[in-house]
Amino acid sequence: MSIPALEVVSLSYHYPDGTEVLREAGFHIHPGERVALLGPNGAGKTTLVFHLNGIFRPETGSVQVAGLPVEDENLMEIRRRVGIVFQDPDDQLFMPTVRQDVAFGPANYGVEGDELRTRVSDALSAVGMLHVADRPPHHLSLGQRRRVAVATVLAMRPEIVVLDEPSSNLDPASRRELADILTALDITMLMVTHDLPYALELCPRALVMNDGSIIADGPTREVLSNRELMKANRLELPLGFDPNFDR
Amino acid sequence: MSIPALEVVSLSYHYPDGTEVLREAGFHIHPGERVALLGPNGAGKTTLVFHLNGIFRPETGSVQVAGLPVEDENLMEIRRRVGIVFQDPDDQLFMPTVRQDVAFGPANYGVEGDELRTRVSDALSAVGMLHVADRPPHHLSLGQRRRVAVATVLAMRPEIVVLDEPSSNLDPASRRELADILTALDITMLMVTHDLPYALELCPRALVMNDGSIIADGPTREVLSNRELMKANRLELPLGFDPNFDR
Amino acid sequence: MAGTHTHALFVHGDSELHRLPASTKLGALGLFVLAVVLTPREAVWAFGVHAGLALLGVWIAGLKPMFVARRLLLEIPFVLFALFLPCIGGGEQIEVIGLSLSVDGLWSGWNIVVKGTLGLAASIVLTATTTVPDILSGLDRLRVPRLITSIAGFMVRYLDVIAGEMHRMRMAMLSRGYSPRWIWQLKAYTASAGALFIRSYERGERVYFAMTARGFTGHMPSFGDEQVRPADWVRAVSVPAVAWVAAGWALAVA
Amino acid sequence: MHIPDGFINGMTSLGAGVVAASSLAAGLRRAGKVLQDRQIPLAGLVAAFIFVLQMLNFPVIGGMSGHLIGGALAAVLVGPWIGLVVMTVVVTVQALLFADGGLSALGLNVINMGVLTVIIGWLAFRLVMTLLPKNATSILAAGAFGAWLSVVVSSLAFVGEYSIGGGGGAPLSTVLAAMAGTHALIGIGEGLITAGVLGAVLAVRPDLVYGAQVFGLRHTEVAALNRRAVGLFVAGGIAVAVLLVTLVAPLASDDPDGLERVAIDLGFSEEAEDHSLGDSPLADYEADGVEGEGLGTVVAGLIGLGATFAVGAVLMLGARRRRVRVDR
Ligand SMILES: Nc1ncnc2c1ncn2[C@@H]1O[C@H](COP(=O)(O)OP(=O)(O)OP(=O)(O)O)[C@@H](O)[C@H]1O
Ligand SMILES: Nc1ncnc2c1ncn2[C@@H]1O[C@H](COP(=O)(O)OP(=O)(O)OP(=O)(O)O)[C@@H](O)[C@H]1O
Ligand SMILES: [Mg+2]
Ligand SMILES: [Mg+2]
Repeated sequence: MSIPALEVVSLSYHYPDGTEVLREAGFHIHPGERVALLGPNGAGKTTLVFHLNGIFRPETGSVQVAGLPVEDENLMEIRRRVGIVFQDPDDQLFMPTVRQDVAFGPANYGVEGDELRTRVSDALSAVGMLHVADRPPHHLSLGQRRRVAVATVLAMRPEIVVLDEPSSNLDPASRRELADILTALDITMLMVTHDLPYALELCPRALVMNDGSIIADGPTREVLSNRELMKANRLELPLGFDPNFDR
Repeated sequence: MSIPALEVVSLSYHYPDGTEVLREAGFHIHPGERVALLGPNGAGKTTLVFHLNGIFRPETGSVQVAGLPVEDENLMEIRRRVGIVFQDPDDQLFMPTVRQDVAFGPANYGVEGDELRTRVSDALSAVGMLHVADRPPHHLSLGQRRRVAVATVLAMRPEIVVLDEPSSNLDPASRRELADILTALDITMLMVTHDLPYALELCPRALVMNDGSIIADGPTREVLSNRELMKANRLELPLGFDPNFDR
Repeated sequence: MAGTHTHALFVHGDSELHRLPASTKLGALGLFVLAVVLTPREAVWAFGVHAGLALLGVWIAGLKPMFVARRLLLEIPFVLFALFLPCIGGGEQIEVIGLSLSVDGLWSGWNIVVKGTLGLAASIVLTATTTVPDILSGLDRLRVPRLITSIAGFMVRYLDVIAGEMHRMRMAMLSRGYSPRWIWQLKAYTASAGALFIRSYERGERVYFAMTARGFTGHMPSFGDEQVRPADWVRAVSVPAVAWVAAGWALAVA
Repeated sequence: MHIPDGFINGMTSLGAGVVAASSLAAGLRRAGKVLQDRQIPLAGLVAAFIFVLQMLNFPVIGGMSGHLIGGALAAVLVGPWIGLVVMTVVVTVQALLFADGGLSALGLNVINMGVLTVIIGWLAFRLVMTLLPKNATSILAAGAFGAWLSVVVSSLAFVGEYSIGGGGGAPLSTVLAAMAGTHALIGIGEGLITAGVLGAVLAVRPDLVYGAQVFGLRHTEVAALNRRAVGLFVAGGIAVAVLLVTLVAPLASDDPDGLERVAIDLGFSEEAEDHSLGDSPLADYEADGVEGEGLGTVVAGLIGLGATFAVGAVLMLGARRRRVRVDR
């Protein structure tokens, strides 16, 4: 038995204003797995994501990354291993230029010189944004910003990537290109998405979250074929889409 | 011949930092039409939207709303008629509570008392967000914020709604519910989207924008069936989706 | 600093003071503070009257004593200064438990502490019973120039925008292995202050666009505007009136 | 620096109120002409930004910290007239909504932190700009100098007010020495931050910097922004600070002894006012064991400056090493 890449045990959390968001959420992901996290708006997915690298701390329960508990002394190490692409690219980008923004993460871990330059241009070419490298990120279109946000995480070469709706605001070709990048990466991945065909394409396994708990866990195709489950969690396949078609 | 609800004539624009974004873009929409605006990331769609109610002013070219040119003396009137749902809900929501935010628009036009209250609760129930009416908008999940953003525009009862990627970050059920709300409205509509099946479902006509110009205009089904056009503009239909299937 | 500090000063409630129109409360506060400041420092009894009035305000507003006490801490540096005045002042000296203290210094210290505390307490009562938008529209009604109140209104709104942007930047930096150490503080401070300004500025610009898109013309719409009746003014001003009587009396005697 | 009620007597406060109101009226008249609809929210944003910067502390030396006043920054960003209005709004909102600074002392606070810092900051900025080549580097240098000078002048104004309407008790010379010394140091922080913010804004949106518009700077010229400018200017600022401490301090200190000095430091030094880094409220820039009063202050001031410079140097070295080096 390998150590889980990510292990979340009965996690609870409420926001300072009293809203209870996570209620005993728990799951684990093994190294190399690609898992989709599905669920309605307001289910607590983003809040859960914020726990995975210690931005939020569990009230009860625990989070472990490759056996390391998310605690002060491990934070630097955990943040090197877990790369998070935030749901809102404006949360992710803060440096004066795109290039500096992508370099920020690796530079914090001591990468410098040529190595740093290569990493930055590799990451930016992977998302097709090398030509905007010297522009300020907040002067890009929303879709462009989302691609740069993905690059900032790729440049850190994390072992686990967590993506919070990476495909929203992307044009259809970029959406497919992103899927190609992600499948080529061969790392552990947790992806929050509302795009069910995308989830099916990328992730063999799916978790369903509602009202702060994980209420289903299984092969994505099975989850998407379970009528009651889908209906109870505001999940619907697009008109004319059959999860069991053969690709 | 009726006066077009929206008429854009050879519009050009560049941002203060020098980026040229719109180049002679032009089109018109007749009252009651529902039109999709498609195109790759960075094409200039959002920038175009900002011209439709005078937030940005044309450098060359002109914009007319129901025959009224977008000029200082008509601004109030034009903004009452044209409601815009911004691409980023954080730009749209700014009041301390959701209720006040939804009331802001109608209150600016002198609606008050019971009438104001009804409008607010109608708009919030239409998007299923009445239960968060007294919470601050920035304490909502991104999908919830997007729904409230739609409500702020519905509450103004505009004649034309312009929606900039309204379905992104919405869970699948909300996406369908939004489609139902929009089709029931029976008003003139321009919708920017990267979700092509959604465009086909809602809008009989589609415009394609690339590099600042409108380069195609026709029935959505035809646009989506035109292989070369689609490919040249980074548009792709999802795997297994046929635009000519019969609904 | 993250979050909504602008709302943290207000205490929800439904007291008489909460219900008074903001303009009358502002007027009363100004009059009260002026009376306190003009009272001669030797008139200790008059400060007793003022303190009684301030406590009355706290009691009517239904504020918790701990809340007021905590907010009073704002004054500490000046209290410290006041405490040292007796030790360093010149002139006539008196002996207190072995220390030689200046009489004039003692009076000066007392003067600073008592007036500062009373003024602060009165302000706390105002901000705890009046929301920020109400204070702004109250200023409007008191004929403060429009330009001032509109800029102040936007300032308050944008405080949240900036706080939000700061919070986002911080989270983003932490997530990518940033570990602030004191030595970097000034560097990080200036770098992020600059970035913060542009971010906030452009976000503020877009928020402003969104507001104008919904018919905003420079003034916030009123959601159920308050009425100011003469009776409200009478009630609000009754408190500072007592303070003025006390101050006037003390001045006449002195 | 926010003066509470009762610190300065009633008549002086009222007089200051009148002065503040009339300069505000002048500012409003001039600003009203330039402020179109669109700029009002942006003025509000600058006000909010300065308010936030005032709440953040930066370290000066020895556990002492200061915070930005921001008047000079506002003047260079939005021009002196709007700047004056903006700073007045900031100080007023602090008094009314946050109970920071007494209501009766509002006029005093507006003069010290609004009117004076904006006017001095702007005049110094213009003066330096006329002497230097018209480029982005000069804007930073001029802005930093204006900021530094505005802080020092503002602290002297405080002393002036104290001498007119203070309750007495503390010898004036002591107050003057402590204020000028402390603020010559804090002013360096103010200058650095002002230059840093201006540099960042110039690099991306030069159209937002009024001071650059006045001197007709265009986008391309700004792009050639020289990073060493800030460093160079820090050196200049320190030199001036040394001069000031050497010249003013001896005149100021007639007969303070150690205890008195500490008392003043306790009461006045900025760090005591603020919360976050307030571990050691004792601003220990008084050199122990140096007798001869004027001399003590000077030595203390110089040691303080040396320490500041050392910290600055370490900081810059470290910053260079850590800097994200990807620029071609
Ligand atoms: N800062 C906050 N303060 C208080 N409540 C919050 C805050 N942020 C989110 N919430 C609430 O917590 C719940 C979960 O929010 P979260 O953002 O985790 O949802 P989500 O599953 O990511 O939704 P979406 O699909 O819309 O992004 C929601 O009910 C939301 O209103
Ligand atoms: N504030 C700005 N300053 C300078 N350039 C900008 C700014 N905003 C956008 N741009 C540039 O203008 C172009 C068009 O941007 P716009 O936001 O209109 O694209 P879009 O079609 O809406 O794209 P998306 O589908 O990604 O939202 C892009 O190349 C973008 O980089
Ligand atoms: Mg989310
Ligand atoms: Mg867009």
